Amino acid sequence: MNNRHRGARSRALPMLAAALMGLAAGSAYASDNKIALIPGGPHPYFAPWEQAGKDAAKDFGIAAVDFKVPSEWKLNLQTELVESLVTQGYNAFGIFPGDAVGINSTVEELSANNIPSLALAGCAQDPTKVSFCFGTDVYNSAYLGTKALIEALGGKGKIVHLAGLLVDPNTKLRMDAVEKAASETNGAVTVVQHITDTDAQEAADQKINALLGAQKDEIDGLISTAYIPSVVAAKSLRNLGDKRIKLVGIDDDQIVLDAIKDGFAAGTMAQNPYGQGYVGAYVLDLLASGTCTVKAEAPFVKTPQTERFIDSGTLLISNANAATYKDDLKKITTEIQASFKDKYLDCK
Amino acid sequence: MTNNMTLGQRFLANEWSALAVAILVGLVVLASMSPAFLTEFNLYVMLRSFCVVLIVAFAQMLTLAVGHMNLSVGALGGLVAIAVGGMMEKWGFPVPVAVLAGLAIGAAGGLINGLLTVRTGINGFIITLATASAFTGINLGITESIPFYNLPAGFVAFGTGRLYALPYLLLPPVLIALALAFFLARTVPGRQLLAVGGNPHAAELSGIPRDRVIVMAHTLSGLLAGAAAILAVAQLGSAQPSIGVDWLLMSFAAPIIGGAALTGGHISVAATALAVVLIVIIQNGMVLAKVDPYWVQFLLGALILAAVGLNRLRAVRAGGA
Amino acid sequence: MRLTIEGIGKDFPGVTALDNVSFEILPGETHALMGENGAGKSTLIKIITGLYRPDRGRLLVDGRPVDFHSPRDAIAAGISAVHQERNLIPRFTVGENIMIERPPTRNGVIDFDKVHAEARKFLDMIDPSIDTRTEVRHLSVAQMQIVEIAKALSLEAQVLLLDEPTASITGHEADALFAVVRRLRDEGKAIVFVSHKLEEVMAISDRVTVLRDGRIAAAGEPISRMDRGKIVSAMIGREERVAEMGTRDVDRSKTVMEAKNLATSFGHKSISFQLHKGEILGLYGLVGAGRTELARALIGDGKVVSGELRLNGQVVTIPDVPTAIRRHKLGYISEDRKAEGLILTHPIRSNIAISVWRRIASKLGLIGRAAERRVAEPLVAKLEVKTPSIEQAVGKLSGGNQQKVSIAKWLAAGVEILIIDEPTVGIDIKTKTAIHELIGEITREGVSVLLISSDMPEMITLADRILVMSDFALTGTIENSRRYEPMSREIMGFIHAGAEAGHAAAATAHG
Amino acid sequence: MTLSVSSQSRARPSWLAEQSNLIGLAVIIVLFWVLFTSLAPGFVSSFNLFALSRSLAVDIVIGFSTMVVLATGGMNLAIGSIGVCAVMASGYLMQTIGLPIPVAMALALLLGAFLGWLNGFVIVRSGVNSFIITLASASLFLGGMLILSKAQTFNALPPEIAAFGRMRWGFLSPLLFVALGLGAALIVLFRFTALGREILAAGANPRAAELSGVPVGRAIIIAHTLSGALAASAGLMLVFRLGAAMPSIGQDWLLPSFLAPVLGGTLLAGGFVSVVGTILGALLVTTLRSGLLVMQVGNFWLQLFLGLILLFAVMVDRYRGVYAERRSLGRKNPRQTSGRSA
Repeated sequence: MNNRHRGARSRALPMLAAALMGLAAGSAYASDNKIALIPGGPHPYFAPWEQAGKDAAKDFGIAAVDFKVPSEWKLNLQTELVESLVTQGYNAFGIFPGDAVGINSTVEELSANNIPSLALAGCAQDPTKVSFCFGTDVYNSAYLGTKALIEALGGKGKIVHLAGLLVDPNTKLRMDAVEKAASETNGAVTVVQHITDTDAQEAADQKINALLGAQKDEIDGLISTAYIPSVVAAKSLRNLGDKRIKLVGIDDDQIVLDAIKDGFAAGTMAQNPYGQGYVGAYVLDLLASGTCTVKAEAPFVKTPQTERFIDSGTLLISNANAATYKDDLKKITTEIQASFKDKYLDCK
Repeated sequence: MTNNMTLGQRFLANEWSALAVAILVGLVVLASMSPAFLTEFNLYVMLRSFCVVLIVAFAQMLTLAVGHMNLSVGALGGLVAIAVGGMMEKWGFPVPVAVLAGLAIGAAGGLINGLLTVRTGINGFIITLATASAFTGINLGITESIPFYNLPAGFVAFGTGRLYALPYLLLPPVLIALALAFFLARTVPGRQLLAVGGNPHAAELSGIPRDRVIVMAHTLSGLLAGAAAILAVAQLGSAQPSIGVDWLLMSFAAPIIGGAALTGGHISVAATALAVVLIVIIQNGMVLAKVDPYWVQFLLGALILAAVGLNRLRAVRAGGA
Repeated sequence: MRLTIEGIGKDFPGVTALDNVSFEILPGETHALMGENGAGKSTLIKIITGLYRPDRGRLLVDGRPVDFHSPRDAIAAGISAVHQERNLIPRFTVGENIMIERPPTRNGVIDFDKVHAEARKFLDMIDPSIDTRTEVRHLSVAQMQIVEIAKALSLEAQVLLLDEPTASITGHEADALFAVVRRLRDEGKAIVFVSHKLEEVMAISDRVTVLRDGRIAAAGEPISRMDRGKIVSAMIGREERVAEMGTRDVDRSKTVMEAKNLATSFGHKSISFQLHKGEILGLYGLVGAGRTELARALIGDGKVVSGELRLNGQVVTIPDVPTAIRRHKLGYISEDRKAEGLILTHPIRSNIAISVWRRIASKLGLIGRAAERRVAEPLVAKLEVKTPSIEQAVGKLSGGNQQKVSIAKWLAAGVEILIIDEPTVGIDIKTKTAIHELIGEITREGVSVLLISSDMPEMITLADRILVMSDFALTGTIENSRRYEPMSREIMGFIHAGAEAGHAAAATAHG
Repeated sequence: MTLSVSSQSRARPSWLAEQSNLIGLAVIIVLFWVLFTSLAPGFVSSFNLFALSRSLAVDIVIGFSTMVVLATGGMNLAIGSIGVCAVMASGYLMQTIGLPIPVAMALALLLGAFLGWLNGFVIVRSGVNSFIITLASASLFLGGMLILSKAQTFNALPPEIAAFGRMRWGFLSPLLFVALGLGAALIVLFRFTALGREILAAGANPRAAELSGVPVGRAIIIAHTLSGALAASAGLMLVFRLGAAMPSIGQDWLLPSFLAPVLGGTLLAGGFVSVVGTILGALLVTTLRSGLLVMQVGNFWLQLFLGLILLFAVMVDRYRGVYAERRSLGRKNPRQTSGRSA
């Protein structure tokens, strides 16, 4: 699982595609906006944002689209970073909220200084001043993933849900989705335990191995809705040499992909971080330079957190589409970007 | 005096008797509660998580021996972890070279702690709190919180390799424990270290170079923190900047529960090791019993207070020895 | 080895501990070093053993000048010492404590059998009954002292310093020690023997050096030419002006404090005495006799186990120090001014007003600096404390002025009974007399004083009556005739009466 | 940092010595402000000043929470845990029980004071070093809170909370005036009350204080109770700022809680505190934190800077705290001087 090299290899493809699109659009704006893409903290999931920002800056002629990371997963560090970037002249922000509500007071201040902001990859809790939330429909993704696991189990058995940081706004939604999918089998499939806070390497390693060690025979399936537990679970099952327990993970880490290939995992729910970064930057640039505003009655999706949600796309990777899933994601990104303006924005 | 105590009194008097009993009770209860407890894989999982924690406890134990504290155990560990990871991934150092360099960095960190503490004569707590922040700063500065993922296969294999229930990772901690017990019991510097802890003024009057001994204790503590970090990198298979973040409480809990006197001069390698076993059993037991993981945090604090209370009781009963 | 002490001088803030001290210690002799408390004996020893550096003068070994930076250097040069306070590692075994300087090793590893064998060799010289494998923390105070001596012997040093070695060991252990001292002397070693006890010094030493107030009173006099009278007068100096205390009317009819066979947690069995209004009751005894412990029990810093304590006639029990001060108007000036008497970093004004903060605070508990100054300034003037300003931190004052501040503190608290422990230790002569007059004066204002001191002349100058304590028991009460010779002989008589009586009791009393 | 010459010259009273240290601190702060403003004009923008004032307020109160215990020569590692317990309690009381804000806040402060009292009581009763007791109680309190609250954030708090957090008086946050108010109260405590003097005396020389009739045990317990209440108020200030009661509050308080008082001149060995010093210390830390971010140094190197500053401050404390004693003992006195060793 070498995140750095993967980054390089995977950059080649989108660069090429983006260059084509940029030419097609032919409407490079020479805008002097400075846009910041800010995750909740250091985490491999957000790595593609850096490249997405560079591509968007090139394709849409934006002065700067920078990827700035707080040193730890702490809301006050993220808030401090945002406040400091405002001081440094950044005038548009794509933020993964460290806390769904905690972020709103910062966003309020940004909009008071008429600085637009978007919630990317994770939503802020309504009422919020973010223009809209553009990310994976985590609820839907977890639901589809659990359905895929139930299918792999043949419709019955006991499953354990490996979830991310409790402080992450999406975790609660994912836990509800897993419960809903399991309840639809009215008793055939039961959720034995939600193990939370496993989105850090050491905690994941310790908890997942302890779980498998202690309850290996009583579990039939694992649904992981966080990046790191998916990787650790794939490694542990391979180490155990156990193909009985089915695993459906999330994200497309090489170890998880290899586990699917070798039969230790049934599949994984891919998300579209690159698209979130790329389209996010594109929209923020339009909002910051005032050329467009968000349509009030745009076709947003309603979720438990917010009424203005746009899905950045998700799909199940299994043996069938393991080789081609990247192109499918690319198609999704280009479709969203191309149709975004007339679907969601009113522009001068 | 001690010579007329019966064997039973002698057994109860020493530190690790209570721990041994607690561990036995724990094992029996958990084995009966779930058959999976004694399976090969679960024993392997427990032993694996035992290794790193034990060396971290030894690192703190050495500074407690001279009556000092080392708050930079975790931060130094994190720094050594990314240093070793970086050396192996970025500069392609062979594993033994990277490991030795890592240990050297750990020792150097400990040496800095020792020299600063002795030179300023200030309580080790504040100095190591400051150096802890400095080490973390260097760590984050270099890595920007991005781990080093692809480490040499052999090194990672060592982390996950096992012989039935015995992880390869167990070898270094066992060797370190034996070496430490021997060092403290039979070598001159080891005894001097305990002497300085027991009665610093008396040690100085007896010609023991007190400052040098304190610096030695901190240096060894840093070295062990480095060793623990290298094991953690092997275990996780990647050099995470966050290694060591949650070591502080554990590094104090085990030696104290193992009867270490806070004023220095009295530590027990065996009791500390047993204390770590007890803590690991509790943690594993709780996952088994599907208990909320936050109870571990709560129980650790309770165990420390219980151990401290027990020590006070034993000291008062023995006539304020 | 010949050790020459040449022109040694040492200063502490406000007091010269040693001034131009010169004498020689010759091989093959027992050299006694005597002097009153605070004469500079232990400071000199700390310089010889490398713990302190001299401000002036130098040490020479066989004529060559030496400079000791730490005890290690002194030990290397062949000088070892048994200090007054305990210097053993509690959790190490007796054998290991004895051989701690250079434990015998076999190929790099400590050979414990050899350690215990060697230790056994030195221990048998004094007391074969101690097992080398028991941990020191399980030993009695007397046994610890023996282990300390054995440790010094194990260094095979050429010069062995023994600081009050017989303070807490019994008669027959002392005799065994003296036999060893004689044997070492015959082997050509030099033994420096520091002691208060005249007859011990007369019995075993060849030559004696006497220090008085940091200066040489007698340097290396052969014992044959010195008799008891000469030593005592050298120690206290004939011409010292015995402060003529003004007439003090002691109201013997009114008893302010009475103890009836008190027993304390420190080991006193049954202490009975009476303190009258305006009286200075002396409590004399040697180091370790239990006087400070008695004071601590009386003020509630220790526990009175049984017996009766009456203040102004009523039976009282004192749970803690604050109650002793506030409710019973009982104060205590500790012997260790720095550690237990004053708060060095705080200004004079707070140190004096400390025990009355609650009283002078307003309803809301507020005190301004002015309130403290109102309490402190009159007393600083009355007691003539020399200080640039009342804001001055007490740590910067001389020993004498610090003691005045302590006394001012208790006067501010309006105590009726004041226990003073070693009032003039480490204080220069001029201020010493001033403090004696001060103590006299406060008794005239109605304060009754229990004076603890091991400074014979001070006791005879100040006390109206003198209780003699030895080994945690009162062995005699003497009316003070203020004539030095007869009084000191009578006091020493009671000391030894106590010592003999104590022999049998010593092993059990507080072992 | 002008090293005060007072310990050498005897004449000057200590008052001036204390001020010289504060003046030194103030000069350094001004220098940094000039530096950062020249590098990034936005540094003195109303937006940044407001943000600075808010985080400064919290840092000051965290510094006070440790300062109060440092006065007794002890330490309190549980301020983070006590803070988060008060935060979650206030969240529970407001969101689940629906109590009015002032009542919930008061009860949360009471809880903080009680937990502080618990620390003090156990320390005095057991006689064990305050480091170990508060280390253990830190994990006890945190564990207890996490168990009860399942680490769920209370984010449906009444809107007035977040509104107050965003309120502006001029370009400063009202939270700063709350912090300065607490500072004024502490100045009165330590300079003008008997209790304050007793706490300082208990810290400077507990044995001498005891023998002078100061109830040292009581003073230590009260100091820890105060420390708990201050930790709770720091936590509640963060609730106002974030508009939510989150379980992750307080985990990184340990270093700043020592930096502010020690930089400001509070002695580690106990016996002397400087309230104004702690405020200036906190201002220096906040200025550096914000300045480094603005200078694109990136907050990754921030930890290194804070560590080095604490080391430097501790060195200076070393000379300020040591008294003439050092020279009177002839050779360098034993290393572990009045410093409260473990």
